[in-house]
Amino acid sequence: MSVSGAIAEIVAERWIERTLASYPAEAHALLCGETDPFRNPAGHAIKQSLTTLAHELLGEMEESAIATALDALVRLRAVQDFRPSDALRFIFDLRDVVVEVIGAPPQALEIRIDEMALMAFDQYMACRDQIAGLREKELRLRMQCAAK
Amino acid sequence: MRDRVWIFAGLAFFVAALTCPAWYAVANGKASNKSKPPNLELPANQKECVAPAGTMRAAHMQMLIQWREDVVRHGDRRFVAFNGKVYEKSLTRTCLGCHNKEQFCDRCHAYSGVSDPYCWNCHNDPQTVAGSRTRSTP
Amino acid sequence: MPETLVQIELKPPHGDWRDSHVEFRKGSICYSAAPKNLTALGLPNPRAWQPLDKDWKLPPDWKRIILDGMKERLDKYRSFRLFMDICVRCGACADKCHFYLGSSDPKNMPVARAELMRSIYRRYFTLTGRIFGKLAGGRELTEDVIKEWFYYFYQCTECRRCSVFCPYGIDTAEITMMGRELLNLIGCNTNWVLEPAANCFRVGNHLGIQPHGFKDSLDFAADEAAEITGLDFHVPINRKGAEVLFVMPSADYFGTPHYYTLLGYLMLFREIGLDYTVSAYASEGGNFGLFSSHEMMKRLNAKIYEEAKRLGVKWILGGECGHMWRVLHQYMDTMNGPADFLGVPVSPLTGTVFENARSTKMVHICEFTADLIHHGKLKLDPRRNDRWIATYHDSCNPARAMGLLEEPRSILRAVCRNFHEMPENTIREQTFCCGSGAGLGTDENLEMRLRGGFPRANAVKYVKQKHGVNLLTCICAIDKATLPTLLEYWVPGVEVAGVHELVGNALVMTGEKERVADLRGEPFPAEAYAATTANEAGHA
Amino acid sequence: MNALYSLLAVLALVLAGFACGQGAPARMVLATFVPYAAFAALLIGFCWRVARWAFVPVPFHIPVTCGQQKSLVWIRFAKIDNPSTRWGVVSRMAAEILLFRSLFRNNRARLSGGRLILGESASLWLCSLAFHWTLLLIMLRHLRLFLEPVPAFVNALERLDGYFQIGVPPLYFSDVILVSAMTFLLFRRFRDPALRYLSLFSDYFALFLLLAIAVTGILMRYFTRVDILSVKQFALGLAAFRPGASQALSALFLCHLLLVCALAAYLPFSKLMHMSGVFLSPTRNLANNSRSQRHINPWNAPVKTHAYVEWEEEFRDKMQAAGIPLEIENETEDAGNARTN
Repeated sequence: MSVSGAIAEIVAERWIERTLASYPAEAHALLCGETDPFRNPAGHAIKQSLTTLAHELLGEMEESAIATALDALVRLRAVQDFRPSDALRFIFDLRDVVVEVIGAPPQALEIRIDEMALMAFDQYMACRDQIAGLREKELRLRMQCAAK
Repeated sequence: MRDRVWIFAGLAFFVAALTCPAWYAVANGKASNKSKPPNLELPANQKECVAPAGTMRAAHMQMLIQWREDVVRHGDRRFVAFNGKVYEKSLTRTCLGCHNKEQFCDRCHAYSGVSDPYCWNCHNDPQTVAGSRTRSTP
Repeated sequence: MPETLVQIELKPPHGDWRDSHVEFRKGSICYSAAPKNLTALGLPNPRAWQPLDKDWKLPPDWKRIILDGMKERLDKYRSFRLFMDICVRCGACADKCHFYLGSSDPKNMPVARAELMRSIYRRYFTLTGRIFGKLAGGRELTEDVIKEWFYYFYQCTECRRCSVFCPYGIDTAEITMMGRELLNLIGCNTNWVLEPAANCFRVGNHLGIQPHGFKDSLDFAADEAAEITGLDFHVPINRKGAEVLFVMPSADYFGTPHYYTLLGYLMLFREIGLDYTVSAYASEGGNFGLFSSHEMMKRLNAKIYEEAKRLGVKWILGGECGHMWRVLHQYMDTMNGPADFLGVPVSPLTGTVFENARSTKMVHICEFTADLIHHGKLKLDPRRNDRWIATYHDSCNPARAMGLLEEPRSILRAVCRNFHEMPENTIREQTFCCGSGAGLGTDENLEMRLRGGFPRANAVKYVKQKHGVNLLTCICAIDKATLPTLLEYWVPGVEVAGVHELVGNALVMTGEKERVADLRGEPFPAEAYAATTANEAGHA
Repeated sequence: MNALYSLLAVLALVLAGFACGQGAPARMVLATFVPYAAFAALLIGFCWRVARWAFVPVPFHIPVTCGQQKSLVWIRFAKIDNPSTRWGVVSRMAAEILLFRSLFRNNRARLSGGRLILGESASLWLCSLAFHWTLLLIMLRHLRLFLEPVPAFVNALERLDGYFQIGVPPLYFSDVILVSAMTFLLFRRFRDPALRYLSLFSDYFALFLLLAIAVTGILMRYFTRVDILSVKQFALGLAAFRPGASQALSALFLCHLLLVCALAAYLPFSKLMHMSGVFLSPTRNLANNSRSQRHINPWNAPVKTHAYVEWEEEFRDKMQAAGIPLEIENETEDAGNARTN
C-alpha cells in the first residue's frame, strides 16, 4: 500500500468528523474543538486513535499499534450509550471516507478494513465481558462483606 | 441572620446610587433653575449665526472640523451660509468675533458635561488675549 | 436485500431540552429502594417498583407533594432559591462535569441538570413563568419530569467541580440534594443509598455489621498487624475515658484496599501510644444521609457527638473519607453541635493545638499525621514503599469542601520516594471525581460509573505512561471501593491505596520484628529490605 | 426559535419607540409616565427580589474551597481562594465581582517567557469582563445628563474614554468595546450548539435589548445627532420630578428611552438579577471556618435519631457475648466484664 502521509492525514480528519457525528450535536463543539486532553478526554481519545488507525491502515499496518489505538477507542465506545452496531460503525465509515478521498479503495484496503472490524469486534466483546466480570466481582465482594 | 444587616446596607447603597440624580437635585437646591439650560450670553451685534440654531447646537463641532480641514489643507476660507451670506472660515475671527468663549462656549460645555474640546490647544480666546495684552503693554 | 442490514440511525437532534424523555437502561441506573428500607427509616410511599417500570406507582397527589416540598425548601435554603434565580447560562460549567465528559449526554452539563429543576421553579414559582410559561423557560410538571429528575439527579456525584468554575458559585450539588429530597417525598429513591442509610441508622454502619461482627473485624485486623510487626495490638471498643474517639468509614474494616489503611491507622496509633477508642455505636463515619436528605444526614450524624459525650472523650479523630468529611466539616457542628462537652483538640505528642477544629473538635487523620511527621515524631523508612510509584487523587469533598490539599501530600512525600502529580487541571480543587460518589457506586450502575470515571482515569493513564505510576493514593472510602474497578477497566496495572497504608508500610515501629513484607503481604524490594534491617540494627 | 422571538420582541420595542416619537400624546406618555413606571418597577422589584433572598436563611455553611485550607501553621494556605476570615472573604468576593475570578479559572492561562498566555477559552472571561466594565463606565458617563453641576469624576471618565480624540465628537472606546463584546457573547450563543441548546428566550432578549440600547445611543451620538441641551433638560426634569418633553427630542431619542425603560422594568424579573445575587452566593461569601466557629441554622430541624440506649438494648446480648462494654449492665450478668478499663 503506497499512500502518502498527507492523504492519510486527510482521511483521518474526515474519519474523525464522521465518527464525532455519532455523538449528540450539543457535545460536538467540545469533542472537536477542545485540544486539552484532560478537558476533553473523549474527543482526545477518538482523535488519537483514529489518526493512528488511518495511518496504519494506509501504511505499515503494524498490528500492535492498531491494537492499542483500537482498544482505546473501543473501550470508550463500549461503555457509552451505543448499541453494539453503532459502537463499531465507525470502522465501516472509513470505507466511505476513503472513497471520498482517493476513489475506489484497492482490494488490499478492503481486506484491511474488514480485518480491523473483526479485531474491533473481538475487543468490543472483551470489553463487555470485562464489564460483566467487574460487575460480578463487585457484587461478590459486596456479598462477602455482608456475610461477614 | 447576621448577614441581613449587610444585605440591606448593600441594598440601601444600591438604591441611593440609583436615585442619586434626585438627591443631587435636592442637595444643589433651586432645582427649578438647575433644570433649565444655562443662561448663554448671545452676541449683541448679530441676530443670526452661520447656520440655524438647531443645527449649530447639534453639529457645530463637525462644522468646525470641516472648516479646519478646508483652511489648513486646502486654503479654502470662504463659507457660504444657508442664507447666502458669506463668512470667513475662522474660529477666532468669525465665531469668537460675535460669541464670548467664557459666557457662551464654556457655559454650555460645562452644563452638558462635554470636556474641553481641543480647539483651545491652538486657538486663543481673543478677548482674554486682548485683556492680558492691554495689561502687559501700558 | 436491504441496503443496510442495520438501519443507520443518526443521532436525533435533541431539540428542546424541555421535552423530557428518558430511556432507562440496565447497567446505567441504580435500582429502586426496597420497601423495607423505606419503612425502617419512616420514609413515605414504600412499594415495590423499578425505574424500568412504566408505572412508578407515585402517590395520587404526587404533584402537590413535590410543589409543596419545593416551596418549603425555597423558604428554607437561600442557596436553593438563589441558584434557581441567578444562573445566566454562560456555559462555563458545561464541560466541567465528568459525566458529561464521559457520556457526551448534553443533559449532563451541570447547567442543564440544574435547568431540569429550574424550569419547574420558573413555571410554578415565578411571576413571568406563571404568565408566559414556556417562553419564560418554564415547563409543566409531569411524570416524565419526575423520571428525568430521577435519572439525572442520581447521575450527579455532588462533587462540586462545576461550582468552582461558576462565576456565581452555583453549586449543582445543592440542586441535586434538593432534587433527591423532593424525590424522597414521593418515594423515588435508590436502594444503594437507602439500604446503607437504614443500616447505619439501626446498626451503626452501612453494611449492618452488628457489634460483635465489628469487634471480630477489628480483632482480626489487630492480629494481622501483630503478625506483620511482631508486636501486640489491641483495639479498644466503647472504652470510656479515652482521650480520643476515632471514627472511620465502615469500609475501612471490611473493604479492600481500605483494610490496609486500617492496618496503617492501628500501627500509627500503637506506635505513638495514642489513648483512643473506637465505637460500635458510631462505627460509621461515612454518611449516606448526605445522598438522601439533610434530615437523614442529621439523623445519622447525631451518633458521633452522642457517643463522644457518653464515652467522655476529649476530642474526635476522623479517618480517611470523602463525603464523610463534607458532613463533618460543613454540617456536623451546625446540625448536632455545639460540642461544648469536648475540648479543643491537642495532639498529645507534639502539643499542636488544632485551632481550625476549635468548635467541631474533630480532626482529620491527615492533619494529625502530617503534624506528627512535621515534628519528627515518627520514624519512617520510605524505601519500604519503593515498589510503588504513586500519584495522589484529591478526593472531591476534602478538596472542594475543606481545602485539605497539602496535608496528605506532605505525608506522601515523607513516606514514599516516588511521587508524581497528575496534570494540574485534574487535581486539587479541579480534581475529577471517581464517578461513583453520592450513592452511585453500585455494580448495577457500572456503565454509568465507567463513563463518569473516564476523565479521572485518563489523567491517571497519562502519569502511568509518563512516569510509570502504579499506585493511586487517595483519602476517600468511595474512591477506594470503586476506583480499583474503574482503573482495572481503563488503566490496568494501577492499584489504589489509602495514604495511611503507605504510612503503615513506612512506619518503623519501636521493637518491631524484621518486616519482610508490606501490609498487602508483598515482599519489600530487596534493597529496601536490606536498608530496613540495617536500620533495625542501629535502632536496637 | 428563542432567539427569533426575542429579536422580534426587541424590534417591536424599537418600533414602538419610533411610533411614540411621532404623535404628541404618545410623546407625553413616553416622556413623563413610562420612565417613572419603569424606574418604580426597577426599584421595587429589585428590593423585593433581594429581600426575598435575604429573608431565606443560610442553614448550612457550604463554601466551595478552591485552595489549601488554614490548618497547621507550617502549611501555607490560600488566603483568598480559601478564606478563613471575613477579610479573606471580602477579597475573594472582590476578585469574584471585579475580576470574575471563577470564570478566569476556565482559562488555560500559563506563564511563558514571563508573559501571560491565555488560551482561546479566555474569550468568554475577557469579553464578559470587558462588557460589564464598559457597561458600568457608560452608565457612569450618562450621569452628566442627570447631574448639574457635572461632578469632576464624570468629566474625568469622559475624557479618559475619549482619550485619543478620534473623530468628532470623540469616539468613546467603551462604545466600541461594549458592542464588540456583546456581539461576541451573542455569536457565542448562536455558534456553540451546547449553548444554543441551553439558551432561553430571556438569554437572547437581554442581549438583544442591551445591544439595541447601545446601537440607538451610538446612532444618536455619532450619526443622527441630538440636541444635548434638551436631553439634559429632560433628564434633569425627570430627576426633579418635573418631567416634560421638548419638541427638540428626536424619535430616536425616545426609542432609546423606551428601550432603557424596558430594560429597567424587566431587570428585576430576569436573570439580570445576578448582579445582586452574586453577593449573596453562600458558596462564595462564607469563610471556610466551619470547624473553628459554629454556624447556626435558625430552623435546625428536629429529627428522630437512634439513641445509644435503644441501640444497646437491641444488641445487648451480642455485645455482652463479644465482651464489648455496656452502659447499663444486666444485674444478673457478671458486671466486671464491662469494667475492665
